[in-house]
Amino acid sequence: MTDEKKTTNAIGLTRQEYQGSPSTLCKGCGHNAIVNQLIQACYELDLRPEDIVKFSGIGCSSKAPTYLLRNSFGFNGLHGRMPSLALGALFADRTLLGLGMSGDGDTASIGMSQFKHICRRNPPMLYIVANNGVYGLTKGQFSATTEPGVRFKRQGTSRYQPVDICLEALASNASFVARSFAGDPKQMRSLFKAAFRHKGIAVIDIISPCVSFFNFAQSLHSYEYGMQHEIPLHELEFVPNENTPLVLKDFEKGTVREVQLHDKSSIRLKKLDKDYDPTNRWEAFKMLQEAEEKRLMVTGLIYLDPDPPLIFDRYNLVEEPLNRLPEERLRPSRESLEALNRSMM
Amino acid sequence: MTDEKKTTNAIGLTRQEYQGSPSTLCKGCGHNAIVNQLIQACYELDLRPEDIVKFSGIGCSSKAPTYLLRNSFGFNGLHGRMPSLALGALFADRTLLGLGMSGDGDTASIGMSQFKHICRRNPPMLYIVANNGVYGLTKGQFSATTEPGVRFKRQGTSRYQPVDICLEALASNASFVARSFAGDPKQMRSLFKAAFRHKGIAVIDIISPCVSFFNFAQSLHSYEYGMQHEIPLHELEFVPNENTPLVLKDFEKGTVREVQLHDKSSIRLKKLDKDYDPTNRWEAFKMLQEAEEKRLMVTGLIYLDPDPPLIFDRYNLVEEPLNRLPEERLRPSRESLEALNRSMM
Amino acid sequence: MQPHQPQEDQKKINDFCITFCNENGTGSSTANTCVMRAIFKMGIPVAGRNIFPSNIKGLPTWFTVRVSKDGYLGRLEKDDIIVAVNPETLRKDLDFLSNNGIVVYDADIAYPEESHGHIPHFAVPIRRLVTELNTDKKLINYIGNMIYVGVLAYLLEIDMRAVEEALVFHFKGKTDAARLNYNAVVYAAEWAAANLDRSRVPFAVRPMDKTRGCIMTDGNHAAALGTLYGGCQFSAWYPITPASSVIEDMNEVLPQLRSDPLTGKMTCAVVQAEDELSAVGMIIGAGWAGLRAMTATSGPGLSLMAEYLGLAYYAEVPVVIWDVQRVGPSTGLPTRTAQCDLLFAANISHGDTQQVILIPGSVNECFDFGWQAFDIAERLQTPVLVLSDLDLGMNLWMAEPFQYPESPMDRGKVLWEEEITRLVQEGRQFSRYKDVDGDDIPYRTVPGNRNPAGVYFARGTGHDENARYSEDPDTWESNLQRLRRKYRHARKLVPGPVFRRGNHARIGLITSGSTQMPVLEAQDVLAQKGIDTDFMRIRALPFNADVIEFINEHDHCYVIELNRDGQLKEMLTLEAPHLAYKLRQLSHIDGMSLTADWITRRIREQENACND
Amino acid sequence: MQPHQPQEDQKKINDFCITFCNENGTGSSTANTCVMRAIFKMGIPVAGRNIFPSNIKGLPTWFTVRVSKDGYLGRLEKDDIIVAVNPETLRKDLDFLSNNGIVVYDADIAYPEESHGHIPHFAVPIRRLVTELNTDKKLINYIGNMIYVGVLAYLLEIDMRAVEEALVFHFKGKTDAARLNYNAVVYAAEWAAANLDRSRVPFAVRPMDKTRGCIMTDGNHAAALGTLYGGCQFSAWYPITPASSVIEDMNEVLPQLRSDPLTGKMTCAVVQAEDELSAVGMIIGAGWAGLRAMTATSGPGLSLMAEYLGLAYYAEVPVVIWDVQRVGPSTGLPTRTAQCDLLFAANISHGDTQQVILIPGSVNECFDFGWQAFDIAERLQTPVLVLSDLDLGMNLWMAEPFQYPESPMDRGKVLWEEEITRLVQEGRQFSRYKDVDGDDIPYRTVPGNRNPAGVYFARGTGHDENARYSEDPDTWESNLQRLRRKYRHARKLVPGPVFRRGNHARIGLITSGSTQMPVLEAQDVLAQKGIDTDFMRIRALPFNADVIEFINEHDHCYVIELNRDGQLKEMLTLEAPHLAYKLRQLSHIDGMSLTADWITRRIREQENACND
Ligand SMILES: Cc1ncc(C[n+]2csc(CCOP(=O)(O)OP(=O)(O)O)c2C)c(N)n1
Ligand SMILES: Cc1ncc(C[n+]2csc(CCOP(=O)(O)OP(=O)(O)O)c2C)c(N)n1
Ligand code: SF4
Ligand code: SF4
Ligand SMILES: [Mg+2]
Ligand SMILES: [Mg+2]
Repeated sequence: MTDEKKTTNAIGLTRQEYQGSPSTLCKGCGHNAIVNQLIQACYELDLRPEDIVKFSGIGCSSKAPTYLLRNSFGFNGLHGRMPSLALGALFADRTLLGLGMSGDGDTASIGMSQFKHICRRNPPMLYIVANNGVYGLTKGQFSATTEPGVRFKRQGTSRYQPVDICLEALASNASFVARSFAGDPKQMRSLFKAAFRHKGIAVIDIISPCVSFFNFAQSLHSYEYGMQHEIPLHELEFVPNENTPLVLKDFEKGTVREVQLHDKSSIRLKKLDKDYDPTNRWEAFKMLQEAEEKRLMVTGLIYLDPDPPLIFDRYNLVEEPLNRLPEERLRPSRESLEALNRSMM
Repeated sequence: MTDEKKTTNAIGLTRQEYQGSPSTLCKGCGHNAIVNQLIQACYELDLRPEDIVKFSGIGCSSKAPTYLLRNSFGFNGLHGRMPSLALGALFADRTLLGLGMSGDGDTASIGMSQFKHICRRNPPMLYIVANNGVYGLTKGQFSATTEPGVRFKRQGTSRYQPVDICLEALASNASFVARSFAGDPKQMRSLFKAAFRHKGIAVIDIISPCVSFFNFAQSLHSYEYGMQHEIPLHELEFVPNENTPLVLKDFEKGTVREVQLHDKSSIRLKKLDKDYDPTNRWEAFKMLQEAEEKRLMVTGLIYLDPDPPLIFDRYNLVEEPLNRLPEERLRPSRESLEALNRSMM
Repeated sequence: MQPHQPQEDQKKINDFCITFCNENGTGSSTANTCVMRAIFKMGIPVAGRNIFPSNIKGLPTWFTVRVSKDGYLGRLEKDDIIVAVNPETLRKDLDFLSNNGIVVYDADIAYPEESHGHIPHFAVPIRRLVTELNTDKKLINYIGNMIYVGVLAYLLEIDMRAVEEALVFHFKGKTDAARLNYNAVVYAAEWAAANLDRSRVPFAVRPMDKTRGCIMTDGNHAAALGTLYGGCQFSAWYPITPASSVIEDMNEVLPQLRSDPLTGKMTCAVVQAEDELSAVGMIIGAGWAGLRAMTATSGPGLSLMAEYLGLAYYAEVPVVIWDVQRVGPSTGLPTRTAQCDLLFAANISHGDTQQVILIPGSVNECFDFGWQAFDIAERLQTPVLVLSDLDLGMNLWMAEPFQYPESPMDRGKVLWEEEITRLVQEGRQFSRYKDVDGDDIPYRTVPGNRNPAGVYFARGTGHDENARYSEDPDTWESNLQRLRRKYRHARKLVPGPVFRRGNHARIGLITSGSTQMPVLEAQDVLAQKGIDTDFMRIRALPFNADVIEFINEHDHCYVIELNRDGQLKEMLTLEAPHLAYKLRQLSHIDGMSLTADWITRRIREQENACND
Repeated sequence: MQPHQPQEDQKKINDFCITFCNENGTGSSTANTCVMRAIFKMGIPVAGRNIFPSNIKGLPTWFTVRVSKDGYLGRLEKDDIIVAVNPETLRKDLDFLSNNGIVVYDADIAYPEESHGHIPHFAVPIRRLVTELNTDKKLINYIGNMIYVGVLAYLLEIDMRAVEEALVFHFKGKTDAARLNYNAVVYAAEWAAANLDRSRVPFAVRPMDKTRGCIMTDGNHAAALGTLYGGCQFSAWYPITPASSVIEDMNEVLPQLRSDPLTGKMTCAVVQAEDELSAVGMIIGAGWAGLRAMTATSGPGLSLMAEYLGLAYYAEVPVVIWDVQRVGPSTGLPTRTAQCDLLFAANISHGDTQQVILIPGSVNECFDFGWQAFDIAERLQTPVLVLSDLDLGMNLWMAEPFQYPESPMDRGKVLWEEEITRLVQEGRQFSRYKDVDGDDIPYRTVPGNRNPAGVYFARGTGHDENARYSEDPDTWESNLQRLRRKYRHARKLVPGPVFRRGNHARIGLITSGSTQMPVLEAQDVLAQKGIDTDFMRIRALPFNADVIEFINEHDHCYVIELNRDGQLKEMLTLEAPHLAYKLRQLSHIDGMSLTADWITRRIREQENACND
């Protein structure tokens, strides 16, 4: 750590320069682990903090954006309504990259609609759901990802099948869908890096234990359960573009599979148990369905469409940042109004 | 038709007694066809209108409930928020059956969240989406089920992958999921009957052409497209319980498959092209994924969980209608308050 | 001679009302608008109003054209000429006929001779004439409508060249279509000349010179143009009557007006959101990030925006919301007009909020407020809600040509990289919520600004001057009080009231928005009846000093508005409770637009009562 | 003798304020409440307030216990005794110490001797004492807190039996836990007796008889119980601070209170919805279908309910909404108290709406309004919004025991099968929205009623007396006017104001809700300073005649409230603009609960200024 202080990345920034204000989350909260790996990923990817804009809703998870990237703009919006805020803001400057941080309540309960619809739109944005299966900030109610049968004294028993964030993202045609575990820093980091380089929305559902209200060994969202039941689909490695030969979806090379991202960087997947092809949406559905039935915490890159149309491509907009256009380019000419007037006479 | 007037069903009602006020929808609107088959299904099932409560949101489709079952209570609520209204009302009297009528805009755009969450809850309710791929009542805007590439002069070009209502219902663990086509009255009727007998929510996505704004031959929601591209998964027949041997999920009997409903009535599926097992959620996902890729209008019973827990089962409520409980059973005793007071001293 | 037969020289010229009684979905609006436009082209002031059901096809709909040599644009309560093509409603329609009104009707409708035989009524064999014209089956409805246009043209002496011009206007490039329709009009007019007795018609038009240089358009179209001339860069919306056409019109003219002169690509994006919660969230994101962002909605949509508008107020994000009002509460009467969202809009969202509100009273103001709203929002860093209404927004109005914005855009206090660098060099720092200039408006930066010293984190939770999270009581209070002061500054930025003085009047007429048209007419009528009044139209909240001064100057004022609870009167009461005793509520709430008659009746009743 | 050393007989008895400075998530509330309850058990009035951050663990939190022989329950601005266990805040905490205050602190914290050496300060070696007790590692925090309880007990002479009772109370059945904690308290008290000089403490408690028969509870708990005793049958909610515990407490007591005497099954369902849009939709569905239905939320949730509450108003559906207010606008200060939603709630939703509002001022009223709200809602067939606040809802209050509802449930005008049959037999028909009784309240039926003649179709669109869809202007207007009249009838149904008269006072103090506590205290203080006042606490909207009469009777009135814009004053102004000149706004908006000192200062300033 003390070493790091002096080390800088390719753009001359120290790891510290990617940090934010000190966390006010509980010690041991999974969300802190996510923040740490986000910091690390940005640092290692040589991202400029000024190129990132942070967004969140409301919840412990949604506080997290203040704990990293103090030199990035950010907006901590309303509960469940972060996606719309992010979408509007990202239109202002297409060179910016969105970093959205949400919770399971924020995304799968109150935020279901905006979450689903932003997946369909594909803005350039990493959308993290810090999923602890519970409402942390309001002190321990069930969320839409709580598994059935859990009993809390002041809530009774949870009653419904949980929402599977990855399945929902898939159903809504998100172009990058992954799951990870706050207890698996290496995998999180690799996924974050790939996600930052992805062209479009990257939804990452991270099982992120709430140590204050729901870290029971038997709960599907606890450290203990994750440590014992996490099944990675593959070993993940993000390979920055400069070092990579251009192997487009070069599938069956021994035990290594490579999926190329639109900017020619790639994700290297090392085969583990059985082979899994993350570009096959259908296989993704199947895997999720099985995982749910067997209560497995399957992690890794679940689905990737490496080159989907970005939302801006659909609106034929000028290339430069909209928010820097001068008046001359925004206000139509006097003559045009005269012509319009004539046409209404 | 004039004959029918005199005929009555087993409970002594004529078909006319299942009707509502005259439709104010456009002539030829698919929604009218849905209404007709609903009337027919209720009539043939000998349902008591007083046992049904109708609900809807806002839209042409949501007006439909007034055109049938004039002797049923109903509530035409808010745009996109019918599910919550229905859910609350159904708690009042567990012997009632909900009939929800919605549109693609009402359900998949503004209503996404409530739609998804009511699927998870499994109230006793038939939830029909009259899906025309467009906003009818507001005169022809894109809905979330419009396919990409459609051009409307005042809207530009539709841009996103459509929401697949059945896929969404499946993902949210709806216990009965079907698709039909307003041009296929027989199939609609069979599905409605089965749905009314289903224990829980039955989501039926019905492609229901809007003749005023979106009935173009090439559009996925037109009569012409449906007539030419509908692919039924099976031939469907609803078999009321009194006539049926108790064959639970008796799958491979030659070309006929029977799926039993909780009340021992059943749905008989006649195998068509290839065999399809509607009790396999995973197969349902696969079929929908394929149908989407190939732009097929696959109709029929897509998924059925014949005996899921009903929402009321989860709340341990008294059996009789809650809204008929007298004061003595609602207001705790004077002694109980004294005890409580003592406990706070 | 029959009692109703007018002498030619007794005809009422350029001063009557035609009502077309149609069924919706039958394409009648082309014909109706064509009649209106033809009269307009003859230089005669006209105002058209569409009264339609919340439904797509098959229900009754009415289109009323008021022809007024005096330029009055309000609705009339009685129809002088009824064009009846809808058999369903004829009997009821006849109830609204004025004393010497006439009826032109489709010969296929059974006319109630017994009861209404004395009224001059002209049967037109529409079906036959259409057949004689060998009309293409698909066009039967449309051409049928042209038949009554031709008949009316003859009966009222509408200049056929004006009709032709109106059709050419309507069909834009498509000369074939215009020709086809025009032929039908001519054919019908000739038939009428041969078969109908025009001398029984007590109304006629004569060319005037009162519409020269004028345009004809609707308020939503004006709002769309004003928005685009205001440099709008981002719009997100969700369809709702009667607001949809604001955005749909933007969609239509965007390619023409807003392709970048340099690259040909768009400089404005219009996104259809999944609902209003999302639409308002998107524009708040965009407004925060430095775009001129707007949405258009109506009551139900506005209700859904409550939570986010509280955030925008508190986080100080400029956005523009057009609320084209319809009749509430709830879904109410979606196709009828009202001014019933004022109170809700003024304090929308929980907690202490005060919103800036603009109320356009004409299509010209819809255009002007279209661009001005952005200037105000960005200057003040706060939402601006523009409250239009269905009557203004969806009906065609004659108007002055739109004026090109007279001032450059005011983008407000936005700092970019260099300004931040300069600040830092001067040893100062950027503080997002600090009142630097003593006007309670802080400076802001927007994402994309690459100067790390200009970065901040926005939120709807308590924050200090540097936008840092804070629960400190004093910090909260001082920030909230600054917002209150900032709102007061808005008085100087928003458009003041418009006056029309009477003759040393001691009575005031106060109104806002589209109701000005009947109120101005009523002012004239009242004056004729010996009741002199001064007129004030309020155009914005917060009120400026002139508003209160006006009340002060008068013995009493009628506050005329389209809502039940006297919402404008309530806002005025809160502003100047000591003058409240002078305010009298005149609420018209049945969904129909207001008439001068209604106002005159009410005021005369009250004034006479007082004089007794 | 040091300057601060009090004589034993100079001690201030039963009249001081202890503030515990903790870190949240350390389990301190058990200890703090135990001190409070022990004093309460000694018969001395107490009021406790928790000041906590919007965060779960690790940030500063304060718990203040006011001990008041006079029974004043408002907050005090200065602390007499600081119990400092949070090193982060000690310096700042010391700023709030009263003139002869003292400090008890954890010996591990470095005490600022240089600056505050003159203040009596007592170091307690918490860690050491805990170790000596051989405390289980998991319990270290909890037992550590008991140490300062013991020390305080010694210093303030708190009866050890009372402490024991408080612990037994807290641990309910768990005698082991109570014993363990009590041992720690005793051990610490003994250590204190041996090591600390109590004579330096200028405060002490002595038994009294002022809490006998009283209970101690919080407003949300009272609301939960009142709701259940009101026969609530359905609740849907979405968690939000500070409203969650209303429902969570219902969840806890449901099995005990609402298992059906006949079947043992539940007679009330509590559904956690996916958000507030859904929660309110569910209760409106349930209310429509004849269930007593309620939700509890706070500002942001209320904003999300706007659209649906407009529907409920217009379709006349009885529901009860508890809004436990926190500081807005927007997310604001979620853990601080305010009364800032009044204006928004009163007219929530677009269009003309008027909502019935109840404002409880004590835990007893939270209970009473809990059941009364249903009676009013069902009688009037309209939503009833109950505006509580964080201070009342989440803090512990001493109170009278809850009174069993004195009247049977009023289920309003609901017709079942037989009544419909009778109607039909009498040749009449059921008309959902018809004013049959001349009180503007129609009859209703509910789904499940199997009499087809009683069926109707509800909607938020225009409807006639028979609930049929209607766009008819007159129908719309007359229905909407009926709703306005119906609202006026509510005056007679809602609880009127509560008065406390002074001595022929010419000044009025007007407030509502929990602020009554400091206001009542201020009334006494002002009286002592020669300023006589009359007190009126408003408990509902619409206001009844007494409210206006009170204003009328006084020269001027201070309207004291926790919001920036004087929202209650604004509502009063609208009600009686002619009296508005008498109203003076006193707004306290920093999120802290109000103090008598603050009020007294403001009023004395103004009154003295006037006297100059
Ligand atoms: C409209 C609205 N409703 C309710 C709340 C209260 N609230 C704050 S955070 C939260 C839940 C957070 O849960 P989750 O998103 O899972 O985040 P976590 O705290 O578990 O990380 C709720 C209900 C709110 N802020 N706004
Ligand atoms: C909150 C709100 N926003 C918008 C509207 C306007 N609106 C009425 S119906 C409708 C769309 C209906 O589309 P769909 O559900 O597909 O029904 P359809 O008319 O096509 O059958 C909209 C946007 C509304 N009533 N309420
Ligand atoms: S309460 Fe749970 S989610 Fe919130 S900070 Fe603590 S551990 Fe994390
Ligand atoms: S507009 Fe379309 S959806 Fe509406 S009634 Fe007509 S055909 Fe049906
Ligand atoms: Mg969570
Ligand atoms: Mg539709």
